[in-house]
Amino acid sequence: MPFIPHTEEEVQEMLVAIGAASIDELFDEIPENLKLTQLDAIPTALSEMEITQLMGKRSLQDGEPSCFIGAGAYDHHIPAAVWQLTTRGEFYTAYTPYQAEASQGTLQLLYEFQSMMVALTGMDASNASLYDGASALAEAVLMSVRANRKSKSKRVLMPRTVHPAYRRVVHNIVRNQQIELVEVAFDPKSGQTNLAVLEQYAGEDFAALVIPQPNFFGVLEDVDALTNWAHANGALAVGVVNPLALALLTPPGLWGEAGADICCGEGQPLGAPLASGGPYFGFLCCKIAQVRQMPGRIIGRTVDLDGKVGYSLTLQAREQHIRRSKATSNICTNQGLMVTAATIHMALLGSEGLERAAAASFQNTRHLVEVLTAIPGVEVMFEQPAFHERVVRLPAPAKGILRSLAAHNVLGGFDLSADYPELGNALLVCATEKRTEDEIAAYAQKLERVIQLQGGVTCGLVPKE
Amino acid sequence: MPFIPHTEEEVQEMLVAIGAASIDELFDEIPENLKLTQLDAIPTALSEMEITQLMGKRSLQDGEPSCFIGAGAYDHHIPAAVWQLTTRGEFYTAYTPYQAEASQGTLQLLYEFQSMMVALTGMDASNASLYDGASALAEAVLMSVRANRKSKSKRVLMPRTVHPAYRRVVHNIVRNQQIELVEVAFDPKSGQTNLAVLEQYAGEDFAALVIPQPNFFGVLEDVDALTNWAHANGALAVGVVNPLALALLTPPGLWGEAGADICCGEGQPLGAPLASGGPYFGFLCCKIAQVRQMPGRIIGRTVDLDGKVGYSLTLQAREQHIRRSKATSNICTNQGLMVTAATIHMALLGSEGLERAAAASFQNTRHLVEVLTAIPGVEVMFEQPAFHERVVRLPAPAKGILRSLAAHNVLGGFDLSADYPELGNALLVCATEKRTEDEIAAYAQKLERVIQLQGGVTCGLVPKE
Amino acid sequence: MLIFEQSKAGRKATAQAPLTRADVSAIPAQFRRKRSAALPEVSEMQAVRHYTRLSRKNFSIDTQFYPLGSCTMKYNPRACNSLASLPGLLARHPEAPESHSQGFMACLYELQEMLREVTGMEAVSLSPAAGAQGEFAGVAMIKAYHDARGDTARCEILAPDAAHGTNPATAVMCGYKVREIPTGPDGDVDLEALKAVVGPQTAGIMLTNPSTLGVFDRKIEAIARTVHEAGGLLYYDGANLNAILGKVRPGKMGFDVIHMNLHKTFSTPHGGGGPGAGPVGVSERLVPYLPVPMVAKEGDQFTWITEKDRPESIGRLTAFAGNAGVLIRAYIYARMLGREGMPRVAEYSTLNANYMLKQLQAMGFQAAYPQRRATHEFIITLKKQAKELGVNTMDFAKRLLDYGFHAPTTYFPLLVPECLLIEPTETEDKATLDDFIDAMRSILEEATEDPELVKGAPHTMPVKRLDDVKAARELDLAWSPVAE
Amino acid sequence: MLIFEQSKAGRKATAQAPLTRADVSAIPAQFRRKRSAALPEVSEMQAVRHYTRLSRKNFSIDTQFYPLGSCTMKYNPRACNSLASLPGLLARHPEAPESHSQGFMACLYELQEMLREVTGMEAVSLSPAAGAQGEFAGVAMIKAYHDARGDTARCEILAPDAAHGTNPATAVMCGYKVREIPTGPDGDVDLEALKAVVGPQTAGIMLTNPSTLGVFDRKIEAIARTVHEAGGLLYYDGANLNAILGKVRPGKMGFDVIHMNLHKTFSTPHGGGGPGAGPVGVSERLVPYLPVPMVAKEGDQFTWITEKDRPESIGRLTAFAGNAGVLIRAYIYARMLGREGMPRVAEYSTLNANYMLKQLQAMGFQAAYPQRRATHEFIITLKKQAKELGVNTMDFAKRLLDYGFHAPTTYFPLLVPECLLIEPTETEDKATLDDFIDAMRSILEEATEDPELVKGAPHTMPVKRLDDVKAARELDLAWSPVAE
Repeated sequence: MPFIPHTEEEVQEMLVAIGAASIDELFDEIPENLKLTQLDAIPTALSEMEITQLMGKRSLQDGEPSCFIGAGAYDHHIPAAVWQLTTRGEFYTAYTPYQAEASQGTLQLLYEFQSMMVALTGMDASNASLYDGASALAEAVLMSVRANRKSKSKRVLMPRTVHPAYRRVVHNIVRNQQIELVEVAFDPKSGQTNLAVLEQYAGEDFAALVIPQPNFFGVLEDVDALTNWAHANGALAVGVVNPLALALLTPPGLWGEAGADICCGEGQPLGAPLASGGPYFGFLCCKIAQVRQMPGRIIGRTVDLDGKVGYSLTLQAREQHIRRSKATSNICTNQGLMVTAATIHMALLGSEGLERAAAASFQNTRHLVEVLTAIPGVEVMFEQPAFHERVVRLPAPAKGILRSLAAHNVLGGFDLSADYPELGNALLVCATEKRTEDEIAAYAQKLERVIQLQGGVTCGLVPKE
Repeated sequence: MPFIPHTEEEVQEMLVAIGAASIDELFDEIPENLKLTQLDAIPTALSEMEITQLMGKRSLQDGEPSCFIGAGAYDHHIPAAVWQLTTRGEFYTAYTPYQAEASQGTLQLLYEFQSMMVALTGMDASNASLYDGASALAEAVLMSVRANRKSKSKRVLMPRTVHPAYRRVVHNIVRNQQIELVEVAFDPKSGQTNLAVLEQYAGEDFAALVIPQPNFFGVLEDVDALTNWAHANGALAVGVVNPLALALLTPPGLWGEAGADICCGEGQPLGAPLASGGPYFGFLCCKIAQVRQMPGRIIGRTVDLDGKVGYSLTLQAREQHIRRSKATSNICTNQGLMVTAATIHMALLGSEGLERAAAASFQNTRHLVEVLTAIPGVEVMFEQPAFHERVVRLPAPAKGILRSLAAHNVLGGFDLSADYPELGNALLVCATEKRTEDEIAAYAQKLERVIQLQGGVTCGLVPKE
Repeated sequence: MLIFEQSKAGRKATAQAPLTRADVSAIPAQFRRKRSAALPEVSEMQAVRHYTRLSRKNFSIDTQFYPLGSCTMKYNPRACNSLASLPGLLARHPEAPESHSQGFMACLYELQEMLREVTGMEAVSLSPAAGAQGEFAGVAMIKAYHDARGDTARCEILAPDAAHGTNPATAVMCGYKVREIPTGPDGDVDLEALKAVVGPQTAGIMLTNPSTLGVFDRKIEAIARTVHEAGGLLYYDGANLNAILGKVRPGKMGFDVIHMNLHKTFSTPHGGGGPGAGPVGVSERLVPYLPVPMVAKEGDQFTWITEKDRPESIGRLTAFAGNAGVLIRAYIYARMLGREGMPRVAEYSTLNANYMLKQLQAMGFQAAYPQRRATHEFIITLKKQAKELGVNTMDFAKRLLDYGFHAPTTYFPLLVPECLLIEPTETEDKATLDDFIDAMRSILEEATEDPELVKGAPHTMPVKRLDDVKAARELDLAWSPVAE
Repeated sequence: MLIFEQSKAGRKATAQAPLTRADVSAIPAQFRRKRSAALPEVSEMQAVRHYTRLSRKNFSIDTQFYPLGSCTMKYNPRACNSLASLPGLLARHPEAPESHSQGFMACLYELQEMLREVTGMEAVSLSPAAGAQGEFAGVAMIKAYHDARGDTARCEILAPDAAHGTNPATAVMCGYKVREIPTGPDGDVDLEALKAVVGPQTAGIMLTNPSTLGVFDRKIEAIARTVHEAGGLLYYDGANLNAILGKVRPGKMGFDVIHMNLHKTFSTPHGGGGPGAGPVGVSERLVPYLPVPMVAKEGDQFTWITEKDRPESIGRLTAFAGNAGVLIRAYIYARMLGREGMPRVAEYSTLNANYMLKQLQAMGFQAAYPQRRATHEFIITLKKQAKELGVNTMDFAKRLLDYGFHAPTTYFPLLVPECLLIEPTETEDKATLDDFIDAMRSILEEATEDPELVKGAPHTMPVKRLDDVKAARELDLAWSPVAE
């Protein structure tokens, strides 16, 4: 019996102690007609060797292609130490640190995580994680509605430059609480949120303005102006940021005159592998004024009976296990292990290391775009400064081109046509620091051939000089 | 500076404390003309990301072929827990347990290892490892010469059925001490050590007879008769055994009337991956009478000042760091980490698990040989019972056939022609429990085609019914 | 000592980052931060040593018995971790095309199918990231169902008073009011009370069965009938699924929607607080509303089911496909258990719980529901000890830490005073249970003979009891170089 | 508690083994064991918990400062482990053909080349499995060289009295007699004494430079001349290579053969006692005798050099290619250090040692060679403390454990009474060195004020001082079910 240590002899001893004739008898309170007798659709057990062989095959099946997709998940180098430490049994198999005295390892680590996120974002406080960036944004929106005392509105301004999947997730999570997301258009030239469009809403009551940095196109938003606009109009400024980009970019706490009120984002670039989209982790930071509206676990530093420093879960009155229907959120399990990895990742890299990784990604994407736009018919779309993603216009629909590239084991980018039909044949590309010179050259070469074969350049486009 | 934590400021503080102007000055006792200025042949540093990419490529380059080679290294399933525990920093980065109080983890584990090896071999005592099976046999031979008080001989009987590389290693290690290895021929029918040939040496003075089980051909030796012969002739019986096979086979401690005196072998089948041949570990066990002649670390159970049970290195008077030129061996560093893995491996599997793995390997090889010998021109060579390796005769030289199979990503076995030219086109094949039905079928199919293409069956051989 | 306190400005002892610093001057200064973030500057060894040492301050399954009721702290097989961490699986981008996803999708599809079979539901979506998100999905589907029928007056969700806090919190997030149903003296839901409150305003009921009281609600079919007849739906909180895995199907009990905590029943690690995974299964009428993405099989190809295919779906709840790595671990575990292993989970976890209950009762501990069978967990109440000896549940819990055992769940469910909710799981052996029972016996003796010893516990942990009031009043949530 | 003591007969809680038991009745009963081996029968969780807990009873680099002189306990980069454990590398059979070995062989070849460059030798063989086997290979080559020239009267190997025990032990294994050379008062070899004993019987000399006394022998060139003129060869024990890596080449000093401890200088883990790797490098005249296998490069193909190619080789010393996995780790480390990183190893390890020496001297500890520079390690002698306070080196060593530091090497080299050989390595930061120095100061105070505290140390380890006499007299080397 895999994982079950009982011997027949022990079972008998235990049944005697219980006073039952068989294990089956222990289920005697369950109505007979409910009992299940067969599980035909479940295959019979595999030994560890057999599942190892099966998973070995499956893991090779998907071919580790050369990946130029970003779009919310980024292929950064993760130091080997990160996961060797994170998977130590003491981290990997511990529970939520309810018994603080027996959980000081996790608790101190989470306090360090919060401290690092505060350092990175320039905010006052951080929680100990939410599920992912998208659901973190949903929680940030809910939080902003609760926290904005000046506003009675349940409307939140949501730029169209925010990740489309994030916008969908926020909608799905907040709609039942009658919160309305008002979409803000972007400037088709710059790819930035259109301040002129925003100005139309001046004077109206909004709980918050969401501000992405960089935005989904990789473009840098004028976060100072947006933050100031929000505050001038009684709305909270809610940043949604790439934490690695923050190694180089102005932290939300310093945006505009007063800084963002809340910021959140996807923690994946800090030590989580791509891994098909999860587990990642969402982070959420805020000004101290909002901390009692923050959902999720929060760790505080305190002292024990002897005055010795220790760490414990704090502000639990916000949480569902204490507050039940009055809680700030229903969240219980968060993404502790991913935060463990992120904390170790940040400790290993330090600010210098994160800055270098961010700068290398910036440079690599710049180089990629240069090489791609040297191909006749391929053009860069938004001239505004970007971080490590950019939109390029292709001479033909991205879908077919991407399929051809995939056949050569290159994942060429994220097709924007479904989410942004107004952009035409637009492709979002990304080259992190891990993409090599050779991979970028191979991508360009293949793209050029694919375009030639598909006759893309003949569609009325003039080759560049 | 990777791995060097010093800041410029700290360096200056330290130099001030030392009273030196520069780090260079610390090397002022080294004659100037000896100092090195360039290391041109060493490439410049790689970041962890770069070496990760390089090693990723190299590791994929060798293609993980379907492997039917045994010949001293066996592809058994290793439970996932084994190396996840073994690489915990506390095991992975500890030193030899000289400070017993701060090394009880390693010491108790080694005591458990010794206990497991004693259980498996039926001997009285085990050391805590030697480098590998071959060098362990060399040490066993040296030990037998020291230990055999009845014999003054420096001659040791070495069957030709012992692994050829082992015989070479033993020769290389013992020859400078004027120890002579006398080869004992095998019976060309059974593949067993030829007792009749051995009988010719009856009455002569030998320090020991080496007894392999199974032997290099996978064939089971008549260990009882061999052990009895050795003892009858004043020689020690030195077993060289596959420890996984011992899960099923009579342990050396019970061979013949009195049992083997010493036994050794390659520990690789107990949790070490193939990994190009190492690190593996050699084990060495003996009767209690010989224990003071045993080389290598030995752990003993004892008590501390309070009478609490504890473990420490014992019988250190045998060792080089105490005894110097009078030591039993020069060994210092052994294969501690591999023994850690082996101990955990054995604990996870237990005797039942080891027996099943051994039985499955036995069955798989049997099946393989059946399938292969169904191919016209392929015949099994030694009819004597074997463990999980067998010799088959091919209709053409193995070398060319193996090369063709390798081109199809099948490693068909170990070519015996260099070591045993008398056997003709002989191939040693092995299918551990990890080789699947499909792999075995594919091997047979490919072998059949290769033989057909090479015209093997036309060489005067009659296809079998 | 914090990692920040080991930092030294200007230290760059890392091989982790790119060796040179690329030029970023093309990013205009207005966007760039003026000062580097104050992250620790340590060497790789310092980080390794620090976090290795920190880890050792934790209790965990790999080091301790952890009988935390309702949390199913069972052994997490190491193969699940190593196989889910194979390079090919870690490298897959969530937006990779289906052509480069078949290996991954095969695992997800098969897991969907296995969960369908074992729960008896019509269809399963794996995407919710944790139990609470699974609850959210479940209640959102109930709402979507009523809304789609124009049945919009249903504004109330019922939940027993013993329910997990996530139940009412979730109902509120979905725009519902919550009404509590009392528990009868035998631990089952008070059916008459339920009948009294159920009505046209009832959207549904959220139930755990076995409940958090450690008993199987024998009237579950009557409850289902009552709620269904009133037009409401039944939600199954899968937190206690371990108790009935392979023995009873929630679908058969009459539930319309279920969430499963894969980090409990399917043994993915808790990781110091997550990640989990909270797949949802539904009866036929809720299928259109399942959250996306899901995996379909067409011929021998696996394809994604997205918003496009399911226009009535409650949509996606995370950006991608949920906690994929957790799902892979659960898949591996399920395959190793197989058809024959699933019922054993329920059987041996129930055996362990009933054994512990009897042994603890025998030495004078009071069961909350002495007339009932324990399921995979059970409750003892220390109200007698609290009253007579002045030693309360928290004291027992803290003292257990000194004995090397993680404490059971304390003071939950709220309706049982001074309670310990004890869940041994099926992966613990009898000797460990006996050791725990012996420890409880010793603590009971200590509580009688030297109550201060117990009230001052723990004595052997890295810290003694912490000042939670100070923590909440004088908030110190982040290290700052200035404050030190 | 031993794992055996957690065993329960008949327990089969494993998914590790094949799920069924194949029939082995085709093996005749005479060959089969009658009773199963008495191995522990535990569940996967019990094994994981047991060995996790056991591991925590160890000091290690990942948890403690480990200034163990002559052992170079520096940080072992985690990337070396994870990359050497890539599935493709672990799966390669040692007898795989060259067509399926090019990735692996490329690493070995490049490592050979890097070691050649950094040692200044003509050729390198990676095959010896550890330092002592490297020594064996070195002395065996010296013997093969003399034998090949018919110079068979050379029966003596010289070694300084400060030499590692492996040196004389190795010489004896190669059939030589050993003659000790005394050390001069300044720590260098007594050149006159050497001249007095060198002669036609001299096969060679085994030297470490810097020596185990923590000083660089300034007269190394004169030593080399003396031995060479007598027809002997010079063997370099690479145990202390860390001190001069990238700064001085042993080849340039005049050595004919060198072994390197990759588990020291190239930072592969010590693993609780190994595995190591002990590659050997030689000057031109010894090239034919190098142990096999080695890797050659022909065009862009890598090929094996075996006995066939090198008929005069001393042959192979293990069955396959030595400790391949250790070599891969060293290769990865060397590539991460690179050309620029190698000399830094010597520089910062030397800086750390000299700093510690000065600080310890300043508080009254006596250096063994106060007039000399420390290299990467240094010796203090506690003979004054032992005499005046009755607190000896072992007491200091054990008390250091209570302070959370592994003890330095004690009572070695033998010629310095009551000595501690201290090697901090380059990977420790100043704060850690200062903490160690503070601990030494505290222990010195304790030794003065409360000597029994120090003599009774350690007080905080899992056990107190062990009865080694009992261990050796009443041998208990294996658990037995009967004895318990």
